[in-house]
Amino acid sequence: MHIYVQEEDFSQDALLRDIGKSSQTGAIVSFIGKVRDDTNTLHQLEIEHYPMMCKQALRAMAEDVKKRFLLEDVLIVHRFGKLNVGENIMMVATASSHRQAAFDGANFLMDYLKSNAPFWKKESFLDGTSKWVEPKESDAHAMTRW
Amino acid sequence: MHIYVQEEDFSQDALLRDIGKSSQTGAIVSFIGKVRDDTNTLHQLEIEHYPMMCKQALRAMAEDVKKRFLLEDVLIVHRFGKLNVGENIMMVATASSHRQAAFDGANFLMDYLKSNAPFWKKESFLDGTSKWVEPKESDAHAMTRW
Amino acid sequence: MDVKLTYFAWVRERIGLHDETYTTSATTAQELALELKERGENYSAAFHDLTLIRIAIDHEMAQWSACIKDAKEVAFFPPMTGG
Amino acid sequence: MDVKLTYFAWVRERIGLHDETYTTSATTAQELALELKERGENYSAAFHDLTLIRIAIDHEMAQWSACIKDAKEVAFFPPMTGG
Repeated sequence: MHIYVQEEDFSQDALLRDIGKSSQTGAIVSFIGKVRDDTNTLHQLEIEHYPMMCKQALRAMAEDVKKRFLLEDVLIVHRFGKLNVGENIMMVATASSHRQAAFDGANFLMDYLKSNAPFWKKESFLDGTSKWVEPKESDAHAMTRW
Repeated sequence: MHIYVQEEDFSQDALLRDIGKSSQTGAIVSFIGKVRDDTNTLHQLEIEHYPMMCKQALRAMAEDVKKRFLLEDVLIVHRFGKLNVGENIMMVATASSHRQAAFDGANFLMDYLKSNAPFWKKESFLDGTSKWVEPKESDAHAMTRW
Repeated sequence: MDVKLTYFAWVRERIGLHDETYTTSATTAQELALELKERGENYSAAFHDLTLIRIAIDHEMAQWSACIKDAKEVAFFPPMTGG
Repeated sequence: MDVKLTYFAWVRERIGLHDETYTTSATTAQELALELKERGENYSAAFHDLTLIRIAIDHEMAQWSACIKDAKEVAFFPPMTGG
Protein backbone atom coordinates (compact mmCIF):
# COMPACT_ATOMS: atom_id res chain seq x y z
CA MET A 1 0.00 0.00 0.00
CA HIS A 2 1.32 3.41 -0.99
CA ILE A 3 -0.32 6.59 0.30
CA TYR A 4 1.07 10.05 -0.43
CA VAL A 5 -0.38 13.47 0.37
CA GLN A 6 1.84 16.21 -1.01
CA GLU A 7 2.01 19.69 -2.47
CA GLU A 8 4.47 18.91 -5.28
CA ASP A 9 3.63 17.10 -8.53
CA PHE A 10 4.23 13.36 -8.89
CA SER A 11 5.79 11.14 -11.54
CA GLN A 12 3.45 8.39 -12.70
CA ASP A 13 6.34 6.28 -13.89
CA ALA A 14 8.19 6.41 -10.58
CA LEU A 15 5.02 5.64 -8.61
CA LEU A 16 3.90 2.81 -10.89
CA ARG A 17 7.33 1.21 -10.67
CA ASP A 18 6.61 0.75 -6.96
CA ILE A 19 3.41 -1.19 -7.30
CA GLY A 20 2.70 -4.56 -8.82
CA LYS A 21 6.27 -5.80 -8.60
CA SER A 22 5.15 -9.32 -7.72
CA SER A 23 5.17 -12.00 -10.42
CA GLN A 24 1.44 -12.46 -9.72
CA THR A 25 0.57 -9.00 -11.04
CA GLY A 26 -0.88 -9.16 -14.55
CA ALA A 27 -2.86 -5.90 -14.60
CA ILE A 28 -2.32 -2.36 -13.36
CA VAL A 29 -5.05 0.25 -13.73
CA SER A 30 -4.35 3.86 -12.93
CA PHE A 31 -6.56 6.93 -12.82
CA ILE A 32 -5.17 10.45 -12.99
CA GLY A 33 -7.35 13.46 -12.19
CA LYS A 34 -6.28 16.79 -13.71
CA VAL A 35 -7.37 20.42 -13.34
CA ARG A 36 -9.85 20.93 -16.15
CA ASP A 37 -11.16 24.15 -17.66
CA ASP A 38 -13.91 23.70 -20.25
CA THR A 39 -14.67 27.39 -20.61
CA ASN A 40 -11.28 29.13 -20.41
CA THR A 41 -12.36 31.04 -17.31
CA LEU A 42 -10.40 29.28 -14.57
CA HIS A 43 -7.37 30.91 -13.00
CA GLN A 44 -6.46 28.32 -10.38
CA LEU A 45 -7.77 25.44 -8.35
CA GLU A 46 -6.91 25.54 -4.66
CA ILE A 47 -7.11 22.33 -2.70
CA GLU A 48 -7.52 22.53 1.06
CA HIS A 49 -6.94 19.40 3.09
CA TYR A 50 -7.18 18.12 6.67
CA PRO A 51 -3.58 17.09 7.27
CA MET A 52 -4.18 15.15 10.50
CA MET A 53 -6.92 13.07 8.90
CA CYS A 54 -5.86 12.64 5.25
CA LYS A 55 -3.38 9.83 5.34
CA GLN A 56 -5.34 7.63 7.71
CA ALA A 57 -8.58 8.18 5.77
CA LEU A 58 -6.89 7.33 2.46
CA ARG A 59 -5.15 4.34 3.99
CA ALA A 60 -8.42 2.97 5.38
CA MET A 61 -10.06 3.30 1.93
CA ALA A 62 -7.08 1.66 0.21
CA GLU A 63 -7.18 -1.25 2.66
CA ASP A 64 -10.90 -1.67 2.21
CA VAL A 65 -10.71 -1.71 -1.58
CA LYS A 66 -7.71 -4.06 -1.53
CA LYS A 67 -9.67 -6.62 0.49
CA ARG A 68 -12.92 -6.15 -1.37
CA PHE A 69 -11.43 -6.71 -4.84
CA LEU A 70 -8.62 -9.09 -3.77
CA LEU A 71 -5.98 -6.72 -5.16
CA GLU A 72 -2.23 -7.22 -4.97
CA ASP A 73 -1.53 -3.56 -4.25
CA VAL A 74 -3.14 -0.12 -4.08
CA LEU A 75 -1.64 3.35 -4.48
CA ILE A 76 -3.14 6.78 -3.77
CA VAL A 77 -1.42 10.13 -4.24
CA HIS A 78 -3.34 13.38 -3.68
CA ARG A 79 -1.97 16.90 -3.95
CA PHE A 80 -2.99 20.03 -2.08
CA GLY A 81 -2.30 23.73 -2.58
CA LYS A 82 -2.71 25.92 -5.64
CA LEU A 83 -2.83 24.14 -9.00
CA ASN A 84 -2.98 25.49 -12.54
CA VAL A 85 -5.10 24.19 -15.43
CA GLY A 86 -3.67 20.93 -16.78
CA GLU A 87 -1.82 20.03 -13.59
CA ASN A 88 -2.22 16.63 -11.97
CA ILE A 89 -4.51 16.62 -8.92
CA MET A 90 -4.29 13.02 -7.87
CA MET A 91 -3.77 9.43 -8.95
CA VAL A 92 -4.96 6.04 -7.81
CA ALA A 93 -3.56 2.77 -9.07
CA THR A 94 -4.54 -0.85 -8.49
CA ALA A 95 -2.49 -3.97 -9.17
CA SER A 96 -4.15 -7.34 -9.59
CA SER A 97 -3.63 -10.70 -11.24
CA HIS A 98 -6.71 -10.13 -13.42
CA ARG A 99 -7.83 -7.09 -15.32
CA GLN A 100 -11.46 -6.75 -14.26
CA ALA A 101 -10.59 -6.61 -10.56
CA ALA A 102 -8.02 -3.89 -11.26
CA PHE A 103 -10.57 -1.83 -13.25
CA ASP A 104 -13.36 -2.29 -10.70
CA GLY A 105 -11.07 -1.58 -7.75
CA ALA A 106 -9.80 1.69 -9.21
CA ASN A 107 -13.29 2.79 -10.25
CA PHE A 108 -14.73 2.00 -6.81
CA LEU A 109 -11.83 3.71 -5.06
CA MET A 110 -12.50 6.92 -7.01
CA ASP A 111 -16.19 6.90 -6.03
CA TYR A 112 -15.23 6.21 -2.42
CA LEU A 113 -12.57 8.91 -2.32
CA LYS A 114 -14.74 11.64 -3.89
CA SER A 115 -17.09 11.60 -0.90
CA ASN A 116 -14.79 10.45 1.90
CA ALA A 117 -11.32 11.92 1.51
CA PRO A 118 -10.91 15.19 3.46
CA PHE A 119 -10.09 17.54 0.57
CA TRP A 120 -12.01 20.61 -0.55
CA LYS A 121 -11.61 22.38 -3.89
CA LYS A 122 -11.96 26.11 -4.46
CA GLU A 123 -11.98 27.55 -7.97
CA SER A 124 -10.56 31.03 -8.63
CA PHE A 125 -11.62 32.56 -11.92
CA LEU A 126 -9.86 34.97 -14.25
CA ASP A 127 -12.47 37.66 -13.42
CA GLY A 128 -11.36 37.65 -9.77
CA THR A 129 -14.28 35.72 -8.33
CA SER A 130 -13.97 32.38 -6.59
CA LYS A 131 -16.21 29.62 -5.30
CA TRP A 132 -16.04 26.35 -3.43
CA VAL A 133 -16.74 23.36 -5.64
CA GLU A 134 -20.06 21.72 -4.73
CA PRO A 135 -20.14 17.95 -4.47
CA LYS A 136 -21.93 16.50 -7.48
CA GLU A 137 -25.21 14.73 -6.90
CA SER A 138 -23.79 11.92 -9.03
CA ASP A 139 -20.76 11.55 -6.76
CA ALA A 140 -22.89 11.14 -3.65
CA HIS A 141 -24.92 8.40 -5.35
CA ALA A 142 -22.01 6.73 -7.13
CA MET A 143 -21.26 4.47 -4.18
CA THR A 144 -24.68 2.83 -4.44
CA ARG A 145 -23.49 1.18 -7.70
CA TRP A 146 -21.26 -1.22 -5.81
CA MET B 1 -4.85 8.95 -31.30
CA HIS B 2 -1.57 7.19 -30.56
CA ILE B 3 -0.94 3.65 -31.78
CA TYR B 4 2.38 1.87 -31.28
CA VAL B 5 3.37 -1.71 -32.05
CA GLN B 6 6.92 -2.37 -30.98
CA GLU B 7 9.40 -4.90 -29.66
CA GLU B 8 11.05 -2.65 -27.06
CA ASP B 9 9.57 -1.67 -23.68
CA PHE B 10 7.69 1.61 -23.27
CA SER B 11 7.73 4.40 -20.68
CA GLN B 12 4.29 5.09 -19.24
CA ASP B 13 5.29 8.59 -18.25
CA ALA B 14 6.48 9.56 -21.71
CA LEU B 15 3.38 8.08 -23.36
CA LEU B 16 0.93 9.63 -20.89
CA ARG B 17 2.52 13.04 -21.36
CA ASP B 18 1.37 12.82 -24.98
CA ILE B 19 -2.30 12.30 -24.29
CA GLY B 20 -4.84 14.51 -22.59
CA LYS B 21 -2.90 17.71 -23.09
CA SER B 22 -6.08 19.69 -23.74
CA SER B 23 -7.52 21.86 -20.96
CA GLN B 24 -10.74 19.85 -21.32
CA THR B 25 -9.11 16.67 -20.05
CA GLY B 26 -9.99 15.97 -16.43
CA ALA B 27 -9.44 12.22 -16.31
CA ILE B 28 -6.89 9.79 -17.71
CA VAL B 29 -7.31 6.05 -17.17
CA SER B 30 -4.56 3.68 -18.14
CA PHE B 31 -4.32 -0.09 -18.15
CA ILE B 32 -1.01 -1.94 -18.23
CA GLY B 33 -0.84 -5.67 -18.90
CA LYS B 34 2.23 -7.53 -17.61
CA VAL B 35 3.65 -11.02 -17.97
CA ARG B 36 2.34 -12.91 -14.95
CA ASP B 37 3.51 -16.17 -13.43
CA ASP B 38 1.37 -17.48 -10.58
CA THR B 39 3.15 -20.79 -10.26
CA ASN B 40 6.84 -20.00 -10.85
CA THR B 41 6.94 -22.29 -13.86
CA LEU B 42 7.07 -19.77 -16.71
CA HIS B 43 10.29 -19.17 -18.62
CA GLN B 44 9.11 -16.67 -21.24
CA LEU B 45 6.09 -15.35 -23.06
CA GLU B 46 6.48 -15.02 -26.81
CA ILE B 47 4.10 -12.73 -28.64
CA GLU B 48 3.58 -13.30 -32.35
CA HIS B 49 1.86 -10.57 -34.34
CA TYR B 50 0.55 -9.87 -37.84
CA PRO B 51 2.61 -6.80 -38.74
CA MET B 52 0.62 -5.80 -41.83
CA MET B 53 -2.66 -5.86 -39.92
CA CYS B 54 -1.80 -4.72 -36.37
CA LYS B 55 -1.69 -0.98 -36.62
CA GLN B 56 -4.80 -0.61 -38.73
CA ALA B 57 -6.77 -3.01 -36.52
CA LEU B 58 -5.70 -1.16 -33.35
CA ARG B 59 -6.40 2.21 -34.95
CA ALA B 60 -9.91 1.13 -35.96
CA MET B 61 -10.64 -0.03 -32.39
CA ALA B 62 -9.24 3.19 -30.91
CA GLU B 63 -11.38 5.29 -33.26
CA ASP B 64 -14.47 3.28 -32.44
CA VAL B 65 -13.99 3.56 -28.68
CA LYS B 66 -13.20 7.28 -28.93
CA LYS B 67 -16.51 7.95 -30.69
CA ARG B 68 -18.53 5.59 -28.56
CA PHE B 69 -17.43 7.08 -25.21
CA LEU B 70 -16.86 10.66 -26.46
CA LEU B 71 -13.21 10.54 -25.40
CA GLU B 72 -10.66 13.29 -25.92
CA ASP B 73 -7.88 10.89 -26.80
CA VAL B 74 -6.95 7.21 -26.93
CA LEU B 75 -3.57 5.49 -26.79
CA ILE B 76 -2.63 1.85 -27.46
CA VAL B 77 0.85 0.38 -27.27
CA HIS B 78 1.40 -3.36 -27.74
CA ARG B 79 4.71 -5.20 -27.71
CA PHE B 80 5.74 -8.34 -29.58
CA GLY B 81 8.67 -10.74 -29.25
CA LYS B 82 10.03 -12.61 -26.23
CA LEU B 83 9.10 -11.19 -22.83
CA ASN B 84 10.17 -12.19 -19.34
CA VAL B 85 7.99 -12.43 -16.22
CA GLY B 86 7.14 -8.97 -14.91
CA GLU B 87 7.71 -7.20 -18.22
CA ASN B 88 5.08 -4.88 -19.71
CA ILE B 89 3.05 -6.44 -22.52
CA MET B 90 0.83 -3.53 -23.47
CA MET B 91 -0.95 -0.40 -22.34
CA VAL B 92 -4.12 1.42 -23.26
CA ALA B 93 -5.00 4.89 -22.03
CA THR B 94 -8.11 7.04 -22.40
CA ALA B 95 -8.43 10.78 -21.81
CA SER B 96 -11.80 12.34 -21.11
CA SER B 97 -13.37 15.32 -19.40
CA HIS B 98 -15.18 13.00 -16.97
CA ARG B 99 -13.95 10.01 -15.10
CA GLN B 100 -16.61 7.40 -15.84
CA ALA B 101 -16.21 7.72 -19.62
CA ALA B 102 -12.45 7.28 -19.22
CA PHE B 103 -12.93 4.14 -17.08
CA ASP B 104 -15.59 2.64 -19.35
CA GLY B 105 -13.65 3.45 -22.52
CA ALA B 106 -10.46 1.77 -21.28
CA ASN B 107 -12.35 -1.25 -19.97
CA PHE B 108 -14.27 -1.68 -23.24
CA LEU B 109 -11.12 -1.22 -25.29
CA MET B 110 -9.42 -4.05 -23.39
CA ASP B 111 -12.37 -6.42 -24.03
CA TYR B 112 -12.37 -5.41 -27.69
CA LEU B 113 -8.64 -5.82 -28.12
CA LYS B 114 -8.43 -9.24 -26.45
CA SER B 115 -10.54 -10.83 -29.20
CA ASN B 116 -9.76 -8.58 -32.17
CA ALA B 117 -6.12 -7.51 -32.14
CA PRO B 118 -3.90 -9.84 -34.21
CA PHE B 119 -1.52 -11.04 -31.48
CA TRP B 120 -0.94 -14.58 -30.26
CA LYS B 121 0.79 -15.59 -27.04
CA LYS B 122 2.93 -18.66 -26.55
CA GLU B 123 4.15 -19.66 -23.09
CA SER B 124 7.52 -21.43 -22.68
CA PHE B 125 7.98 -23.17 -19.34
CA LEU B 126 11.08 -23.84 -17.28
CA ASP B 127 10.70 -27.60 -17.92
CA GLY B 128 11.24 -27.03 -21.65
CA THR B 129 7.61 -27.43 -22.76
CA SER B 130 5.58 -24.71 -24.42
CA LYS B 131 1.99 -24.04 -25.42
CA TRP B 132 -0.14 -21.47 -27.21
CA VAL B 133 -2.36 -19.52 -24.85
CA GLU B 134 -6.03 -20.39 -25.39
CA PRO B 135 -8.51 -17.52 -25.54
CA LYS B 136 -10.51 -17.42 -22.32
CA GLU B 137 -14.21 -18.16 -22.55
CA SER B 138 -14.73 -15.01 -20.48
CA ASP B 139 -12.83 -12.87 -23.01
CA ALA B 140 -15.01 -14.02 -25.89
CA HIS B 141 -18.14 -13.13 -23.94
CA ALA B 142 -16.83 -9.92 -22.38
CA MET B 143 -17.95 -7.80 -25.33
CA THR B 144 -21.58 -8.70 -24.68
CA ARG B 145 -21.43 -6.56 -21.52
CA TRP B 146 -21.38 -3.36 -23.56
CA MET C 1 -14.12 19.73 28.97
CA ASP C 2 -11.58 21.32 26.63
CA VAL C 3 -11.81 20.26 22.99
CA LYS C 4 -9.91 21.39 19.92
CA LEU C 5 -12.25 22.59 17.17
CA THR C 6 -11.04 22.66 13.55
CA TYR C 7 -12.80 24.17 10.56
CA PHE C 8 -12.32 23.67 6.81
CA ALA C 9 -13.38 25.29 3.52
CA TRP C 10 -16.33 27.70 3.80
CA VAL C 11 -16.96 26.74 7.43
CA ARG C 12 -13.45 28.02 8.20
CA GLU C 13 -13.97 31.13 6.07
CA ARG C 14 -17.28 32.05 7.70
CA ILE C 15 -15.96 31.58 11.24
CA GLY C 16 -12.66 33.23 10.40
CA LEU C 17 -10.54 30.67 12.27
CA HIS C 18 -8.61 27.51 11.34
CA ASP C 19 -8.94 26.09 14.83
CA GLU C 20 -9.50 27.00 18.46
CA THR C 21 -9.64 25.37 21.88
CA TYR C 22 -13.12 25.50 23.37
CA THR C 23 -14.59 24.52 26.72
CA THR C 24 -17.96 22.79 26.58
CA SER C 25 -20.25 20.52 28.52
CA ALA C 26 -22.06 19.33 25.35
CA THR C 27 -22.28 15.55 25.07
CA THR C 28 -23.01 15.12 21.34
CA ALA C 29 -21.63 16.78 18.21
CA GLN C 30 -25.04 18.27 17.55
CA GLU C 31 -25.28 19.87 21.01
CA LEU C 32 -21.81 21.30 20.47
CA ALA C 33 -22.76 22.80 17.08
CA LEU C 34 -25.93 24.37 18.48
CA GLU C 35 -23.87 25.88 21.30
CA LEU C 36 -21.31 27.28 18.82
CA LYS C 37 -24.08 28.75 16.66
CA GLU C 38 -24.93 31.15 19.51
CA ARG C 39 -21.41 32.56 19.79
CA GLY C 40 -21.85 35.35 17.24
CA GLU C 41 -22.71 36.21 13.67
CA ASN C 42 -19.74 34.38 12.14
CA TYR C 43 -20.68 31.15 13.95
CA SER C 44 -24.37 31.47 13.15
CA ALA C 45 -23.48 32.02 9.47
CA ALA C 46 -21.38 28.86 9.52
CA PHE C 47 -23.83 26.68 11.44
CA HIS C 48 -27.19 27.98 10.19
CA ASP C 49 -27.95 24.70 8.37
CA LEU C 50 -26.35 21.62 9.90
CA THR C 51 -27.41 19.41 6.97
CA LEU C 52 -24.72 21.19 4.94
CA ILE C 53 -21.98 20.26 7.39
CA ARG C 54 -20.05 17.04 7.97
CA ILE C 55 -18.01 16.23 11.08
CA ALA C 56 -15.05 14.18 12.16
CA ILE C 57 -14.24 13.27 15.74
CA ASP C 58 -10.56 12.58 16.38
CA HIS C 59 -9.99 12.31 12.61
CA GLU C 60 -12.79 9.81 11.99
CA MET C 61 -16.02 10.67 10.18
CA ALA C 62 -18.93 10.72 12.65
CA GLN C 63 -22.69 11.31 12.91
CA TRP C 64 -24.24 14.36 14.59
CA SER C 65 -25.52 12.08 17.34
CA ALA C 66 -21.98 10.86 18.16
CA CYS C 67 -20.73 11.28 21.71
CA ILE C 68 -17.92 13.81 22.12
CA LYS C 69 -17.25 13.11 25.80
CA ASP C 70 -13.73 11.77 25.24
CA ALA C 71 -13.01 13.68 22.05
CA LYS C 72 -9.76 15.59 21.71
CA GLU C 73 -10.62 17.17 18.36
CA VAL C 74 -13.88 17.86 16.55
CA ALA C 75 -13.74 19.06 12.93
CA PHE C 76 -16.53 20.77 10.97
CA PHE C 77 -16.51 21.00 7.17
CA PRO C 78 -18.68 20.91 4.03
CA PRO C 79 -19.07 17.66 2.08
CA MET C 80 -15.70 16.63 0.69
CA THR C 81 -14.77 17.29 -2.91
CA GLY C 82 -11.49 15.44 -3.34
CA GLY C 83 -10.43 13.28 -6.23
CA MET D 1 -5.66 -16.47 -59.47
CA ASP D 2 -2.51 -15.98 -57.37
CA VAL D 3 -3.04 -15.14 -53.71
CA LYS D 4 -0.61 -14.66 -50.84
CA LEU D 5 -1.41 -16.96 -47.92
CA THR D 6 -0.11 -16.11 -44.44
CA TYR D 7 -0.26 -18.30 -41.35
CA PHE D 8 0.13 -17.45 -37.67
CA ALA D 9 0.64 -19.22 -34.33
CA TRP D 10 -0.10 -22.98 -34.39
CA VAL D 11 -1.52 -22.78 -37.93
CA ARG D 12 1.91 -21.58 -39.06
CA GLU D 13 3.67 -24.23 -36.97
CA ARG D 14 1.58 -27.11 -38.32
CA ILE D 15 1.97 -26.04 -41.93
CA GLY D 16 5.62 -25.20 -41.45
CA LEU D 17 5.48 -21.93 -43.44
CA HIS D 18 5.02 -18.24 -42.60
CA ASP D 19 3.56 -17.49 -46.00
CA GLU D 20 3.41 -18.68 -49.58
CA THR D 21 1.96 -17.66 -52.93
CA TYR D 22 -0.74 -20.05 -54.09
CA THR D 23 -2.78 -20.39 -57.29
CA THR D 24 -6.43 -21.17 -56.77
CA SER D 25 -9.83 -20.96 -58.42
CA ALA D 26 -11.68 -21.04 -55.09
CA THR D 27 -14.24 -18.26 -54.70
CA THR D 28 -14.75 -18.24 -50.92
CA ALA D 29 -12.35 -18.50 -47.98
CA GLN D 30 -13.98 -21.80 -47.01
CA GLU D 31 -13.45 -23.31 -50.47
CA LEU D 32 -9.83 -22.19 -50.30
CA ALA D 33 -9.31 -23.82 -46.89
CA LEU D 34 -10.87 -27.10 -48.02
CA GLU D 35 -8.58 -27.07 -51.03
CA LEU D 36 -5.52 -26.42 -48.87
CA LYS D 37 -6.52 -29.23 -46.49
CA GLU D 38 -5.90 -31.76 -49.31
CA ARG D 39 -2.32 -30.62 -49.94
CA GLY D 40 -0.68 -32.96 -47.44
CA GLU D 41 -0.46 -34.01 -43.82
CA ASN D 42 0.80 -30.65 -42.56
CA TYR D 43 -2.15 -28.83 -44.16
CA SER D 44 -4.71 -31.38 -43.04
CA ALA D 45 -3.37 -31.08 -39.46
CA ALA D 46 -3.76 -27.30 -39.64
CA PHE D 47 -7.20 -27.25 -41.25
CA HIS D 48 -8.83 -30.33 -39.73
CA ASP D 49 -11.33 -28.21 -37.76
CA LEU D 50 -12.20 -24.89 -39.37
CA THR D 51 -14.15 -23.73 -36.29
CA LEU D 52 -10.78 -23.32 -34.55
CA ILE D 53 -9.47 -20.95 -37.23
CA ARG D 54 -10.10 -17.27 -37.90
CA ILE D 55 -9.34 -15.49 -41.16
CA ALA D 56 -8.47 -12.04 -42.45
CA ILE D 57 -8.74 -10.97 -46.08
CA ASP D 58 -6.41 -8.13 -47.05
CA HIS D 59 -5.83 -7.37 -43.33
CA GLU D 60 -9.51 -7.21 -42.37
CA MET D 61 -11.26 -9.88 -40.31
CA ALA D 62 -13.69 -11.87 -42.50
CA GLN D 63 -16.20 -14.74 -42.44
CA TRP D 64 -15.60 -18.14 -44.04
CA SER D 65 -18.25 -17.30 -46.59
CA ALA D 66 -16.40 -14.16 -47.72
CA CYS D 67 -15.49 -13.83 -51.38
CA ILE D 68 -11.75 -14.02 -52.12
CA LYS D 69 -12.01 -13.22 -55.83
CA ASP D 70 -10.12 -9.90 -55.58
CA ALA D 71 -8.07 -10.76 -52.49
CA LYS D 72 -4.33 -10.15 -52.52
CA GLU D 73 -3.69 -11.78 -49.12
CA VAL D 74 -5.61 -14.31 -47.04
CA ALA D 75 -4.43 -15.01 -43.47
CA PHE D 76 -5.32 -18.03 -41.33
CA PHE D 77 -4.81 -18.06 -37.56
CA PRO D 78 -6.26 -19.23 -34.22
CA PRO D 79 -8.47 -16.89 -32.15
CA MET D 80 -6.41 -13.90 -31.07
CA THR D 81 -4.96 -13.69 -27.57
CA GLY D 82 -3.58 -10.16 -27.37
CA GLY D 83 -3.87 -7.72 -24.51
